[in-house]
Amino acid sequence: MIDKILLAGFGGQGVMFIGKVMAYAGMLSDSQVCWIPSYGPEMRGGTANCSVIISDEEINSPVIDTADVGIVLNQPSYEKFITLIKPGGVLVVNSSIVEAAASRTDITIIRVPASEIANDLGKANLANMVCLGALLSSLNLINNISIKKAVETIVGSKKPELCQLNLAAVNKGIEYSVC
Amino acid sequence: MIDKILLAGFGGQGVMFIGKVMAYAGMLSDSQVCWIPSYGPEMRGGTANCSVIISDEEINSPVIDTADVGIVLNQPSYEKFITLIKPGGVLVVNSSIVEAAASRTDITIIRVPASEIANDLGKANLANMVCLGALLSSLNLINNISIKKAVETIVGSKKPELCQLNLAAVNKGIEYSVC
Amino acid sequence: MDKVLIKGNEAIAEAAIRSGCKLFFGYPITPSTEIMEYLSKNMPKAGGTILQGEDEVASINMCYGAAATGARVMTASSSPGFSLKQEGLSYIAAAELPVVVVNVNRSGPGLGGLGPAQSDYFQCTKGGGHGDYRLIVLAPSKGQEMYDFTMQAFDLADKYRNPVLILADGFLGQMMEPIELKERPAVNLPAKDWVTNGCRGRNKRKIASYALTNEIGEANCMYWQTKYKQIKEEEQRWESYQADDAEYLLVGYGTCGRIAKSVVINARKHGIKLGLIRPISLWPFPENAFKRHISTVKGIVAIELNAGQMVEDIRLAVNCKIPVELYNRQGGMLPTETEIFQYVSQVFNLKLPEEG
Amino acid sequence: MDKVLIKGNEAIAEAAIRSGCKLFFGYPITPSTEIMEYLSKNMPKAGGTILQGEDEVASINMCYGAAATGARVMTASSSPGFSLKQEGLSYIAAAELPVVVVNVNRSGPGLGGLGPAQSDYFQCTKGGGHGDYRLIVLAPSKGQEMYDFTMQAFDLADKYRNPVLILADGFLGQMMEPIELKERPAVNLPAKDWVTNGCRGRNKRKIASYALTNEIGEANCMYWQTKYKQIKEEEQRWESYQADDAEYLLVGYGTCGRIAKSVVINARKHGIKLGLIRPISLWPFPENAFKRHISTVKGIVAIELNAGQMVEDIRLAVNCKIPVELYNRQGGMLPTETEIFQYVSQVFNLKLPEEG
Amino acid sequence: MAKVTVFHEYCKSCGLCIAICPNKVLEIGDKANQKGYYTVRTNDESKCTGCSLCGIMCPDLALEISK
Amino acid sequence: MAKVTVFHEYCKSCGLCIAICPNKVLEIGDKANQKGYYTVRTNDESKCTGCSLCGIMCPDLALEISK
Amino acid sequence: MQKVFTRPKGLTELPFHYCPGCTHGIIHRLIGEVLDELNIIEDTIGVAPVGCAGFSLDFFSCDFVGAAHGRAQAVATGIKRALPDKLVFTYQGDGDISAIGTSHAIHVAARSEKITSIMVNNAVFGMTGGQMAPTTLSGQVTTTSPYGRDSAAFGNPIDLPKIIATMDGAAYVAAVSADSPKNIIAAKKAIKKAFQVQQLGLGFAFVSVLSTCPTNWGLSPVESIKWLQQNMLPIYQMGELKVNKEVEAI
Amino acid sequence: MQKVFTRPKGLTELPFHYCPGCTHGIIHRLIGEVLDELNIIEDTIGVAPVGCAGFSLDFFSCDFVGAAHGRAQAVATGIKRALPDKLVFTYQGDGDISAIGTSHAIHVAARSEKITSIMVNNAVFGMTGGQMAPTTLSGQVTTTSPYGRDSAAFGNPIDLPKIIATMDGAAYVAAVSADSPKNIIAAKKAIKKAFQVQQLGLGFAFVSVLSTCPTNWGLSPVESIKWLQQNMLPIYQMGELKVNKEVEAI
Ligand SMILES: Cc1ncc(C[n+]2csc(CCOP(=O)(O)OP(=O)(O)O)c2C)c(N)n1
Ligand SMILES: Cc1ncc(C[n+]2csc(CCOP(=O)(O)OP(=O)(O)O)c2C)c(N)n1
Ligand code: SF4
Ligand code: SF4
Ligand code: SF4
Ligand code: SF4
Repeated sequence: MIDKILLAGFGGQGVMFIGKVMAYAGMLSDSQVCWIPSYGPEMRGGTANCSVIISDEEINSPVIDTADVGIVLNQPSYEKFITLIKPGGVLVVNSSIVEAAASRTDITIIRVPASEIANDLGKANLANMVCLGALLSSLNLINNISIKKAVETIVGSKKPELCQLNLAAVNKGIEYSVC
Repeated sequence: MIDKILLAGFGGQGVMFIGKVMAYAGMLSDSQVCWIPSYGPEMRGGTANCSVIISDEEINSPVIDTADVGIVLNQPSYEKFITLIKPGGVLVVNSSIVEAAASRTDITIIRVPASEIANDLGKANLANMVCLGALLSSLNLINNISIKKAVETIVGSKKPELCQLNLAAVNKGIEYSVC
Repeated sequence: MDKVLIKGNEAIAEAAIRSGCKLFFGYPITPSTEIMEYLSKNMPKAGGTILQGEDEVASINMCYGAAATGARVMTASSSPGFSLKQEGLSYIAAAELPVVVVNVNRSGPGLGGLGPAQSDYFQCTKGGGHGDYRLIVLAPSKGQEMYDFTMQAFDLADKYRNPVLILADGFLGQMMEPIELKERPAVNLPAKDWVTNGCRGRNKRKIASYALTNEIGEANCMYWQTKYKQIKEEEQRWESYQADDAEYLLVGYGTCGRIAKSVVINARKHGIKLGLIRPISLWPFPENAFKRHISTVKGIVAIELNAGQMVEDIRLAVNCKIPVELYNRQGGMLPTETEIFQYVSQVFNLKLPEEG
Repeated sequence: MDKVLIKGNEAIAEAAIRSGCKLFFGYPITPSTEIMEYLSKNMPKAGGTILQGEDEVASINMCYGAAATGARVMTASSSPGFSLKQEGLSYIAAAELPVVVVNVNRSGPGLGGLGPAQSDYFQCTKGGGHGDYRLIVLAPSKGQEMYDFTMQAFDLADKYRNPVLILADGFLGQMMEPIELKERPAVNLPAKDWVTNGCRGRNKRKIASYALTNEIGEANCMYWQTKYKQIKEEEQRWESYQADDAEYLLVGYGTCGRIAKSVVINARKHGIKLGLIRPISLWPFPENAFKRHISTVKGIVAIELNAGQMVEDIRLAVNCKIPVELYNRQGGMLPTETEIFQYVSQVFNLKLPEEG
Repeated sequence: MAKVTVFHEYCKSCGLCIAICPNKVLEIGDKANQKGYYTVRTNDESKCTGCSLCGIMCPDLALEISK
Repeated sequence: MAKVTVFHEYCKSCGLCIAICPNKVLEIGDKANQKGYYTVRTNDESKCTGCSLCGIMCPDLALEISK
Repeated sequence: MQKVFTRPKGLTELPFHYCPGCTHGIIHRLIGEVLDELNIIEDTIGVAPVGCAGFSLDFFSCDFVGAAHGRAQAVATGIKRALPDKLVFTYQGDGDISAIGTSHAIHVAARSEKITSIMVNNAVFGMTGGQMAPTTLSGQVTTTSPYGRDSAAFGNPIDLPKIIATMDGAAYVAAVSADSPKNIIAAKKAIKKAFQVQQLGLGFAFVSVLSTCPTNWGLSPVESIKWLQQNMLPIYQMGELKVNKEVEAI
Repeated sequence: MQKVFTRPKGLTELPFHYCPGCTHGIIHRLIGEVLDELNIIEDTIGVAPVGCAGFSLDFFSCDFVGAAHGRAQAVATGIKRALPDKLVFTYQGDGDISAIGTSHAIHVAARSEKITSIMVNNAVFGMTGGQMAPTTLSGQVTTTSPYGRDSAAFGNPIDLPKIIATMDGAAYVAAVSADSPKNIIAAKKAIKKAFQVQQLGLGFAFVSVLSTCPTNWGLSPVESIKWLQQNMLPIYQMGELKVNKEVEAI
């Protein structure tokens, strides 16, 4: 079993962070994982994106041509990455800032007003975690338990309350997931 | 026909210069020539030496393992180079400053009090030219005519009188040559 | 033992610390900078010294000085910066100083791009600097190897008194994978009885790389060559996968090696007898890995992130007895499994497997 | 036309002036310094500019700048200094700037010695710098070729917009031979419509070597490779001597090439069917020179002043179909005719010729 | 009477112009440009004196001032 | 009463000692050493005051002075 | 109504790729205005560094050459020696010119190369993600000085203009800042003079400009300006550090 | 009768390979005496340059490392960082340190490396046969300035000690000369102080010594001394150019 995940948004929206959380979640549940950032001069105030592979077998080729699922947090990313999701795949969209024209019918597009939800939770920059929650049920090898462990190892140790907030955001997101 | 010539002495004794004169003489009489200096850190205040090849055919290998003839202007050079003369070859020695123990019988050693002669000519640093004169008759492809041309092209143009002096020294040397 | 999720560059840095590396001299350059950044945080805690040189030339020569005292020392850079280290590396090799160097290959020539590449293969394996010297070159293909090979590099450097190079690429440097932080293996190494650390109670020593005469120069060269010969005999390293019964072989190192492995697995599913040889030591090139296959293998495809460099060493290793084709991507691009698989089937015209 | 007796280094310098080289940037190093010293005297008279840079890195980058304006420019150095130019050369190749570079090879690695060597062969032919680029490399074997090849180098550089390297050795640089000061041959070269010399009356131009994306990077690499392919097809150069009916071949370039020629002449006197192939272009390596001999020649001996580098290219050129042995000297030493002759007879056990 | 024009595609919403304007003419708007930046807009143009301080501080030449 | 000793194999006949000696104690001799340099010698030792100026100027440590 | 402030001809239409609030853009504009006002766009060749300004080749209307990291002044020397009648300038980050480029900076001044160099000092290596530069302030936190720059181990920041000003060959040396309208106007004057010095062939002209790096300083653009004013202005000697006689005449 | 002047223990017995009258030898002796007097022979590692002093490794009694041309100070930095309690010094020609080595000279001072550097300034590249160095005087004829150094094209000679003295990190900078007993004694004092500064860990210590090159100047040893006195002494700023507070205490 394998999950190939694409994550994209602005620098500062915490794209790399949710990638790390998922990779950790996979690792803590003894799957093979690898987290691949995109890097380069485009960085300069541009979009940030990374991909995560979670697998129950050794991960040889870490090159993702098409992904099973993805999360996009802003418009440019949506346009750039919607084409890279496999037919039958799932794409979570932060509908608060992305107008997702239903350009594809062969994949499930989950629209989550993540920014609003995050604002309600009192932390605008938790939109990423909300979207992560919305994607969870579409993943084979990690779930909200492993995510909890992951968030605790990464954030928790330092600031427990922040940890709670993050998990709250995840749970809000889960409400939007396809079951 | 080919002349392989070794020349050695102190820096400043004009070793490189007589090498150049012979090479020029060869060139002006349409022989193939090549002049090979030794260079390196040993230079620092050490001995100077070079070799000259004059040939009526294309000179391919310019590497001299043993020479037909040679000139040594100081003691260290004498000891270093006497072994490198082919049996039957000729070695001109500046006997004014070199005590040439007759260490080899299979070669002709021409002892020339070159420094004295040069002093008599009024220019101590002409010892090199005197020795060159002494070697001339042992060479196949250059003679005092071509040497005259060579000296004139190298020195002459600039200072004719110096040119005369050089040739005078050569002629003095010739008196010592083996006939 | 539990694992940490860190970048390949960080794995190299952590391994250096745990190998007893006490000094690091470097100059930032993408995509290798995380090595220096990680060490800036953690080297001091470990009682080591990290210094950012004014440039790569300074850094490599600082390594020369530190190594002369017997301390374990490392530097890291990427292609353009690595080019600037060539004179220094030649001096280090000539003075026989154990220094570990990392080159996280980015695409060139010139300023090029930051993407992963293997375009420095010749520079790294045949000597980018002047004179006949060799670096021992290790090519990791995953995070754990970034860690393990770095530890081995320090021991190899001390064992042979020779600079050792870790040749990675931007992809391996930036990717995060779970790393097991193994302890440094116990190996016994020759005593460093040659170091210049002050001559208290012994005769003065010198470390230099010049030859006053050509005769001495030749003697030195011949001595170095015997050392290199020994390394060639003792240190060839590679991974073979499904090679024994293989009719066709993929050969790739680093990132290409792991992608190629996927291709082999996939091909085997389709009943194609494809195998993999993944060179680990690029110098010495693992010629021994190929010997036993020369009679059995029908064709080889080299997978490289360059215009075709290692392919020459493969041809020499098989004594030109097997056709060696090249499938390559350049400029920072990576090949996909599918691409490679298609190329292999096509070049050796194997019947294309049915989908699925 | 009458000749002058000058050093090989001076022949290069004079040829540069007569090729319309208008700028020279260098830094002294034995045994190449006479090039700069000669130009310091004569370049200004010829209306050119000579500048001694603060080091080799500065010098090569000054060449980059001068070449960007379309002017003919040259630099020269020897092994350690040449190593320092590697990053700059990679940039020059990537920016496709015509620059002529001279490396008067001395023995390495490290400070090494000043004697003649060919130990920079790999560095010069496979790219001592980062990335997949190539220098066109010409190897003269006598004073007249130091002169002629320098003139050709400037034309090749302009024709292909590529750096061209003259690879000599200390022996060739220091030796004096009669040189015929030929006039610059008339060749028609592509217009330099790419230079950055101020955009008066045209659109602005830029000269750079970066790739913003991996896709662009790959496109660039592929473009360069097509250029290199063309050079490979059009510019292979070599001298064959007594090769047509040869049973055995000597292969050597530069100084080794001329020594080898003496050996061939001598061997023929003894009725041994020995021939010579003297590579002139080291990159592109003259593979075509070997094709027609593959079926007829029984054995090859490569003569090199290094630990054995070109020997790999020879093996690849003959597709490993002929045994290729190596006779080499190192560290500044030169082989004598006798040595080589003895080695050849022994390795192919030919009966040793009677003396005389 | 003066006028400040915003070239929205050049603006990166850095706010340096807002901070420098003595007359609080500028503010961050609610429309994002192609790049996704919420660009500045003028709230009350009449207050603009054309002093050009905003233009001088703008790193991206997103402002043009007329008088 | 002082004494200057010349280590002939170290002397390179540069003459700096001769030039500096206030008492003209030193002169170039007529014997060449191994390297072929005509080394310095003392002409009249009694004139030596042991001021050591020659030693200070000698680049090759060919002189030793005692007092 | 007519335009009192608009884009100078010295710049192309291409939007800058710099981060929001990065004052590289302000300095670009000043140079663009100077090229424009001196009417030298068609006679000037610029040399770009490697750094965030590495892509500035496309932003200026004049010919441009991209140099290797730190080599801009060597490249500019080559261009100027080939085209003595053209104007040549380098645009370099503090890392580019005062770390890897140090010896060129010194020797260009020593030789009094007739070129103009602009150094943009943001106290970090920006392009590579905010490492320590020779110009990083004591105690300043960067990714390679995570505990703050330790002067005992790494020394105090280099003040390159101060060093260059001590050299005969430097005809004009100024240190300015891009933090406020007043200073930006002064910066423009200095840059303009630095080009005029070259036009008159008076020698090497050097202008250092203090600049922000919000991204790597981890501050907002507005905070960054304050940080520069509070921390950098007091440390670096500002003003015209060297104005040789002929230059005063301008 | 006892020896009042003899060979110091800091030097080996090996005769110098320098040309007759070359004052490299005098400077070697002074360093040898200092190593001896401070009793630090066994705690010192010297770094040799590439140049005529490239073989000095054999002349001193302490451990020695041979660096690449111009890199002695980088190598010394590596040694000192590895062995902070040992004494490390570099011995470099003017070409080695002020041409190819420039950036190391500047940054060693900037970082205030706790090392001692001795620069031997003979106004030419000696080892390679007398080419122009950054220190070559205006009008001076060398093999690469055959018509005399043209300051318009190549600039005026660099006065490195003067530059280094302007930098915070330089604790002690002195410019001395090996031309006369008086100056040689002063040179010795400066060199000794430069080692004491390092012993006390006060910062970077730098001593430049004017020296002769009879061979490449084409003058006799005695004429060379005069040439140095008449031509070099007036040009180069002499004396203690930088003595920071702690150093004064010595
Ligand atoms: C030889 C080499 N070394 C290192 C690098 C990596 N590098 C690129 S830009 C840079 C420094 C950028 O800082 P700065 O010059 O201050 O310019 P900024 O980006 O801050 O404007 C470095 C170290 C490189 N490209 N080449
Ligand atoms: C990288 C490199 N470039 C150039 C050289 C050649 N080289 C050797 S010594 C030297 C300069 C010597 O002059 P200086 O440093 O003044 O010392 P001196 O010989 O005058 O004492 C040069 C250019 C070299 N060995 N290595
Ligand atoms: S010690 Fe003084 S007096 Fe004696 S020889 Fe030397 S210089 Fe002359
Ligand atoms: S100074 Fe020394 S080397 Fe020179 S002549 Fe006198 S004793 Fe000899
Ligand atoms: S990283 Fe810093 S210097 Fe570079 S563009 Fe962004 S803000 Fe400007
Ligand atoms: S060349 Fe000059 S510096 Fe070198 S040893 Fe001879 S005199 Fe001294």
